[in-house]
Amino acid sequence: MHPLIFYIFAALTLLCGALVVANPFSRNPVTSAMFLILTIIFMACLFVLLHAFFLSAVQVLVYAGAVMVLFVFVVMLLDLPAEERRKIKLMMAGLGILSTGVIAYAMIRAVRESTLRDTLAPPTIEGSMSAVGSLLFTRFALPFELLSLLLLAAMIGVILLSKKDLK
Amino acid sequence: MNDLFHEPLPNLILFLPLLAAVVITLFTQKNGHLSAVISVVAILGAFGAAIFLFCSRLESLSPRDFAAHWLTVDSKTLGESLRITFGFLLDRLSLLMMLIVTGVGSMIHIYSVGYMRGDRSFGRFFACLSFFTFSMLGIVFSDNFLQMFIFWELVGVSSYLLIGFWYERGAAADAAKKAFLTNRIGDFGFLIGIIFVWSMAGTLNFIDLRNHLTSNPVLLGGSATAIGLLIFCGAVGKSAQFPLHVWLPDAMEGPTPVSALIHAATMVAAGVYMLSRVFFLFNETSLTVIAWTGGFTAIMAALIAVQQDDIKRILAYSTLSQLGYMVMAVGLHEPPAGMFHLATHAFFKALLFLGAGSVIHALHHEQNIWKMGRLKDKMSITFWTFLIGTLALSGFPFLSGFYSKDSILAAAYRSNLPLFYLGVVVAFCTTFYMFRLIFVVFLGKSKSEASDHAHESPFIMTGPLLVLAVLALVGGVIGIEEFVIPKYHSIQFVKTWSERTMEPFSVASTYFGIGAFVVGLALSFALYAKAASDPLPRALPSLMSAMRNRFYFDELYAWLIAMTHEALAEVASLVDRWVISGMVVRGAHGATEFMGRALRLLQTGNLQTYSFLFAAGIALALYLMLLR
Amino acid sequence: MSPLTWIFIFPLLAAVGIVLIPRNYRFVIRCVALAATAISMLLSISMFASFMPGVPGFQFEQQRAWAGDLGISYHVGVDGLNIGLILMGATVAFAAVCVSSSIKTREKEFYILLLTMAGGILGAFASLDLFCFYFLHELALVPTFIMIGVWGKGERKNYATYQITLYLSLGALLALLGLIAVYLQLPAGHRTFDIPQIIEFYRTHRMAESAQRIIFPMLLFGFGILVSLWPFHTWAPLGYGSAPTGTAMIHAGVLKKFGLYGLIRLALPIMPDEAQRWAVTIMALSLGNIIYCGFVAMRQRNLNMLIGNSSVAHMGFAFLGIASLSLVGITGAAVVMVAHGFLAALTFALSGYLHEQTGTLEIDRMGGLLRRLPFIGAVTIMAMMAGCGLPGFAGFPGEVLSLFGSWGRSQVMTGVAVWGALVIGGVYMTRAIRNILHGEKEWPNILDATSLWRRLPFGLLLAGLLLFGCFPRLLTDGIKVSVEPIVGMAAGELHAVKGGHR
Amino acid sequence: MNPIGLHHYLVVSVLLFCLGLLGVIIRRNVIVIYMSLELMLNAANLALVAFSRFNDNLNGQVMVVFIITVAAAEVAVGLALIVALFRRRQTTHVEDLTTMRL
Amino acid sequence: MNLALIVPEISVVALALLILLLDLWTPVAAKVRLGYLAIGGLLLILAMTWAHDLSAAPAVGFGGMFQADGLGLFFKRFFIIAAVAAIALAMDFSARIASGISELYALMLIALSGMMFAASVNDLVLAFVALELISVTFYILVSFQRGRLLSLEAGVKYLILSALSAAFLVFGIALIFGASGVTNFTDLNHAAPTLVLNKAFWLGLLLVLIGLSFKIAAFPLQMWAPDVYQGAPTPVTAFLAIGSKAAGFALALRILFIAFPLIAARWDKLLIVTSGVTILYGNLCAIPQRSLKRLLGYSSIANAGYLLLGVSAVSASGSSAVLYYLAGYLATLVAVFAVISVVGRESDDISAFAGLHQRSPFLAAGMTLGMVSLAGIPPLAGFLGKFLLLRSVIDRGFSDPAYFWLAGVAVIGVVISLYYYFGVVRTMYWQSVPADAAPLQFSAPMKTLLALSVIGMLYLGVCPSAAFNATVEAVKSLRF
Repeated sequence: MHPLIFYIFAALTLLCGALVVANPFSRNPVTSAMFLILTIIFMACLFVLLHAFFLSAVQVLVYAGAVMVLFVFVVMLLDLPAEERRKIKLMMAGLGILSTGVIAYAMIRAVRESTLRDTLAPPTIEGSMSAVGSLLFTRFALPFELLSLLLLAAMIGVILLSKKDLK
Repeated sequence: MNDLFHEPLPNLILFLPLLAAVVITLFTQKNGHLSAVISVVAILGAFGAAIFLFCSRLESLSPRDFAAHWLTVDSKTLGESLRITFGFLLDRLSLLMMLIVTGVGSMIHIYSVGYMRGDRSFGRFFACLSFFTFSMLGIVFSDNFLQMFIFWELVGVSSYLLIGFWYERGAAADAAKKAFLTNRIGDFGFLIGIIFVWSMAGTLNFIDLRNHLTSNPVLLGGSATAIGLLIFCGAVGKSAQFPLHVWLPDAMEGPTPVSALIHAATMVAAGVYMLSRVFFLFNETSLTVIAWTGGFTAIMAALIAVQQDDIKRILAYSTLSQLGYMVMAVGLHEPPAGMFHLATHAFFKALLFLGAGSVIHALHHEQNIWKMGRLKDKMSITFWTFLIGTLALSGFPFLSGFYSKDSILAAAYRSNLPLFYLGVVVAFCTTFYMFRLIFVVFLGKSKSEASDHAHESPFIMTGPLLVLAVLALVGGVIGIEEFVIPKYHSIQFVKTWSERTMEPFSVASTYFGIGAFVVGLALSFALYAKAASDPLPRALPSLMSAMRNRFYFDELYAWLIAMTHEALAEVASLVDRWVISGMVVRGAHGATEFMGRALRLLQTGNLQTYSFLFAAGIALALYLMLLR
Repeated sequence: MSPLTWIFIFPLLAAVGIVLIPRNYRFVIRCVALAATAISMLLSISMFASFMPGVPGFQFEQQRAWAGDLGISYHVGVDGLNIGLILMGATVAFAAVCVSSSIKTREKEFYILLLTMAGGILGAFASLDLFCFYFLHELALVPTFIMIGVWGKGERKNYATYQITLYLSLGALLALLGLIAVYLQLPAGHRTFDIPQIIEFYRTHRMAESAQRIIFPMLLFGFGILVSLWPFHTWAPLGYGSAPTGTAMIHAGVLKKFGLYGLIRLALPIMPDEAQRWAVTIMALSLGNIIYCGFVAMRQRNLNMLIGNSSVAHMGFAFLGIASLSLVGITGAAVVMVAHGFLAALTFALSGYLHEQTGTLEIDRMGGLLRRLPFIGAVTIMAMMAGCGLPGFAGFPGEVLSLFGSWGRSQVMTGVAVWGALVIGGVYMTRAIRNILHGEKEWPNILDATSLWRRLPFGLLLAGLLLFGCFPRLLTDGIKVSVEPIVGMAAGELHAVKGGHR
Repeated sequence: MNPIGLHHYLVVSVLLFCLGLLGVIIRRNVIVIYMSLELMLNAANLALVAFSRFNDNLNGQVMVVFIITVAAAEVAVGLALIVALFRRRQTTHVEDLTTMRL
Repeated sequence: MNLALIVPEISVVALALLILLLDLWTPVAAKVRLGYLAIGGLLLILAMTWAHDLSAAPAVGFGGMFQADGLGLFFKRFFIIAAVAAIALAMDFSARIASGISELYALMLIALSGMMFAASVNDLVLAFVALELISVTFYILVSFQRGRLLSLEAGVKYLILSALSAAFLVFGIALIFGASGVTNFTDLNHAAPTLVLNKAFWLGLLLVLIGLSFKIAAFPLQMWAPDVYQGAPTPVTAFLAIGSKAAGFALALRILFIAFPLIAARWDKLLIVTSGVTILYGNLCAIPQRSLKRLLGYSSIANAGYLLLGVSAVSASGSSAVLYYLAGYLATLVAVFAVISVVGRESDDISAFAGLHQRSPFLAAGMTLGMVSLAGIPPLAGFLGKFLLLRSVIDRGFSDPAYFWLAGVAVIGVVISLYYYFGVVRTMYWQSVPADAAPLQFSAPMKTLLALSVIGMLYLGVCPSAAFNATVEAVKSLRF
């Protein structure tokens, strides 16, 4: 596998990610959502490079497909206007960038200075659906079941929150 | 040490007046006459017991000390020991003093019944009087320093109560306060001295101390002078020596019997008594200081007395001056002479005060001598007794004061000539101002309405005058001096009456004294026999105004106190208000609250701020943990 | 059960009992409060009478398991050091309930809190377990704050409440840190909050110097704040000036002694090195109390502020005695504690009475009261005199012993303290008498305390002052025996006791 | 060019994470903020998958499944909440959500 | 799999589902009474937990993910009691919710089950899922009064910030997983010696702790607490303040002292600083506060700081003190929230409490005791809790003076806190009742709740033995 593929997808992922956060041309939430979808898709490509085939599919289906559609749907439903530019607080933004920069710097340094297994061993396991699935139902059965509870709670919550009868 | 209650008599003498005071305070205060009776009976009982005790002890006069532990804090393991007893030390000194206090006291109690009749707080007066007697007797009997200090303070407070007896009058209340506080300043030195003595000698008992000092004369080491002077401070306060003399004249605001009892006969004598009691503690240096202090007080007070117009103030300054004599005697190594003078002074000065009281009583509380005059005819008993007192005080030969004053002058003549001459001048002044008083008040012309209508006081007041007059007449020759000088273990009055009477005339100093008397009398007669107002201020304006104004001591002290205590108090108060409770306490409080309000501004309610602060906090944590 | 338990439980039980009484049964509430404190006073008197002063160790001891796993047990007992405090405390509590008849609003709550205060502090003094000691004190402390806030007087009462709350809590917590540290300094097998055991341990072992250096200042300043050690004193006059009478009596009289008691009982014996090192500093600070607060008292125009400042000044003598680290001095400090308890309670009771009658506490607006109030006036004079160290009142032996004790440590400072005791104290007390009682002002509408019932509290407190003033051995004989080992431990090997040996 | 190692993925992941964080900080529309949060979660996912691959261990991938599911549920609830809020306030801007402050 | 291990959790979930089901057949008016069912069921489950033998060795199940031990049991009981109180408060609160009271119960029960799982977590994955279960349920609970703008606003804030913290948590878990290759606490503990020097691991653990600091409302993620506490419905605030915070501590204790005791000992400085800053922040900000619930939000931050004292001591006594303090905090907060829920119907501004003493002495007394206990004054639970916490901190102080400074900061914090706690008491006792004050409705369950919590405070303050022993037993499964 050529490193270039990685670099291309990584660059695209980061670029689209950056455009989600700060698009110089548009502050429309829809644009952000669209770039988020792109980010997710490029990331799915990176997953593929990492042999996580099942996850890459899930990423595209669930994230790009379901979650993001929900976002776009809500944005459309609410018919949100773009953020007004004039309100941006430079000081706030500057400080935000500064502290984010510190965090990024610290994290990258920490990662670079640490001893991690960095050589790519020949894959013994593939992130296939069956492999992940069997783990899910054996070792991770308890959190998995808990997830169902979480979804139940979310369901109740969404129903309650969207009920019309406001008081 | 013997058991305290083994011997009932001293206990009886001491506690009878206290009992009277307590009973009156608690039960009979409302009933003035009953209170008076209780009080008088108590002191007469005490006097009787005192005479009995005196007679029973005449046979063997070695000091006897019996006591109970009052406060004992000691530990063998720690090597600390503070034993304070409550005891009775019976020796010549205390027996004599006991007689004076109870005897003169009895007279004054009786006199008071007449003098204070009709006062709203008749009962309270006698309670205070009895309480004072108790305190004074406590000093007399004390066998150790701290006990003495305790009663010393009690005397102070009872004099406070008596001076301020008419507390509605601002002047009286102020005078009481002043007397108390001035005494306290003296006590300050006294207490430090006591602590000092204890820390050096380990005991406070007089007999023990004397024994320690006898066996080891350098026991006090280099501190001897300091200790001596500190102890002397007590006497300076109580006996109103310079520079703490200012309270005594003001104390004349109290009822006159009080002035007689406290400020003439007993309380002010306590200082001299104490000095005699602990004479063994003083070294040369401190004795010199004592002598000069006494001498200076004597002359200063005598000079001031010359220009006073208030009958009681004249007597008060006279008292100061005589106390100076006594202190000087102690300083001249002659405590017996001091005690002798103390005893005779008690007789005649009490007499004079009571006489003055009688006058004041008759004139409805008029005290200015220039508004009296010609009282001789209207108040003959008062006049004659007063005259006897004056003569005794002035050292008229063969009267009591003559002998006691003479023994002091003789002592000065022997050891310190400057002080001797000073003493003679004082004697001259004494005669001068006393006869000024006699001439203006009793002789001459009547100078006011009141003095025209004056009449003699009742017998209950004149009776004590007569008794005291007798004592003032013969006090010098009954052997007091011999009694005080502890030469013998039992009293053997070796001298005959005539020996005693004639003894002074063998010494040169005596003639100086008589000379001073004659000159003083003559000068006084010349100036005041016919005067309607004082001629001296016109003659010597500045000196006289200084004397009239008591050499500005009060003003000086007022200034001193304002500069020191008031200023310090003001500073402390300001510091307390502005620095400690202001800056520090309120500051800390304010800063905390300010920080709270400032920090709270972070809580803008805006998600953006929150997430930024989250990030900042995380950045900080990462920086600290990973990058540093 | 030990009578000690009953002494402090009775007021607490009564407090609980009053909770159950309907609020309009005012008379019943007051009777319950009176009965409870009277019983505990009588018990304490009988205990005092049967106490054997010469015997070392604790008497009337009682120990029960409480929270053994935490090293806490219920342990009460008295020796010479605290028996006087308990007697004083119980008397003051009764007197405080007596004078509280002037409280007319929310009596129920008032008595609940007052009884909690009384019971709590009596328990604290009876406790021989550090935890209970602190716990019960804190229990007594908190009602103070509320009472000042609710029933206080003067326009500054809110500020006073806050200041006293924050200040005293800071002190108490600092002391708590120190007490916990003491506990933790014990080696694992010996960890206990039992005071006798702790002291016994340090009799044979020496606490590490490094630990002493941390713990001693914590205890000193923690307790010091509670006792209004200069310069942490500003809460006291202000707080007392605003507090209702009963509260001020119990707090100034009894509660405040907690810190001193703790210092003597615990800090000195177990941390001798630091005690020696700090002694001169404590002495200097005590002069701050005696002289500085004396001066401040001279300037006060408000009676309660004056009394408050003088009360602070008196605490200086206790500190002076403690700083001497000598048997005489600490005995003196212990006597001062008892004496000042009676005295402070008495003076606050009096100022409460005067305030009630005249409606003011401004000294300038009083004057001439003695004529209309012969009884109260006489008691006031006596109290003021006791306040400036007059012999015959209990303060005198205490102060004198403190001074005797401290002489060996610093002659100059002792001298200055004597000045404070005799002169400065005299100045403000006689000035107060002059301005309040003497003079010619007429007061047509005020009443003296004539009934026996109204006189009782004053009489009791005065009796306490006089009794221990005339017969100090009633206290000192016991105190001496209890203080001796403390001083022995505090002296360590250094044996720094100077003066007073033959 | 060096072979692509774990660090490369991690740097991408960290950068993406911080981009998301930046978005949370500087954007004012709640929905966009929410999207930025999804970006952060995705960054974590990327790291997990990379670790999973380089550690030769599927646990990381399972974790990603959980994260995606949780995120989905969260998004559902969150969006419902935002819609409910919008109905009341007609806004999704954070500046307008400061009724409670200080 | 060993289902017996999770019987209490299963029972709670079953109870939640049962309520959801019964809701369908219950008439609207009677739905509130489902609360009794929930409470009864919970009490039954609570009683059931005593069937477990504490002395038995910790039992691990579900692929090593779940560890039933003393600590877990302690926290489970704690959470159940908290939930009982929250549901009781909710029953009283029902009048102010448009509909869905039974869903409220059910969601509380689901959150409870999440907390109970969190109490026994032995794996980072389960920890994440359990935490998210709690979080997601609380998003809904916080915004439950969706007719009230404040509630919705609080919900959104809680949502965004919680998600943000979750992102950090997840990234941290990823890094830990990456550095070690495992997520199980037992395995991590074995791997710890090799991880000590690994910066990526440090970063991971740090991020995980930061994520947890959100739940416990400690620095640096403490800002949300006042806003959310103020906006959320009172029963939810109570549950959030007690349950959610305790869940955070349960996880923190497990991660620090089961997974990484070695590292925890090295990170004591971090914990000290966090604790100190949190205490000061919470207390200082609370001073000028007028809204009582908001005040409790700040107070909750301060209390998180106090609790961190015990964590930072890195010792068994410290951790047991944390548990004891939490227990006392539970009793105290229940009393406080019970009063708020009765009095603060119209407004939670402190002025609503003016003269409460005259309106209801019982409520005023309950509130006073609560404030006194929060302020840490005997004889109530708060005092003993703080006492134990300080004890554990000072114990370390002799080897590291920084702990003495921390204790000093804690003391200053307590003193500052007195200022505002007494402000509340003051308002109740010496301000007059507002003229328009409506009469207070005070239902029997609330009375019982208040009485019980007061008894609890007193019990924990006066008879500490039993509870203290329980905490000592509970922390035996932690390593130091």
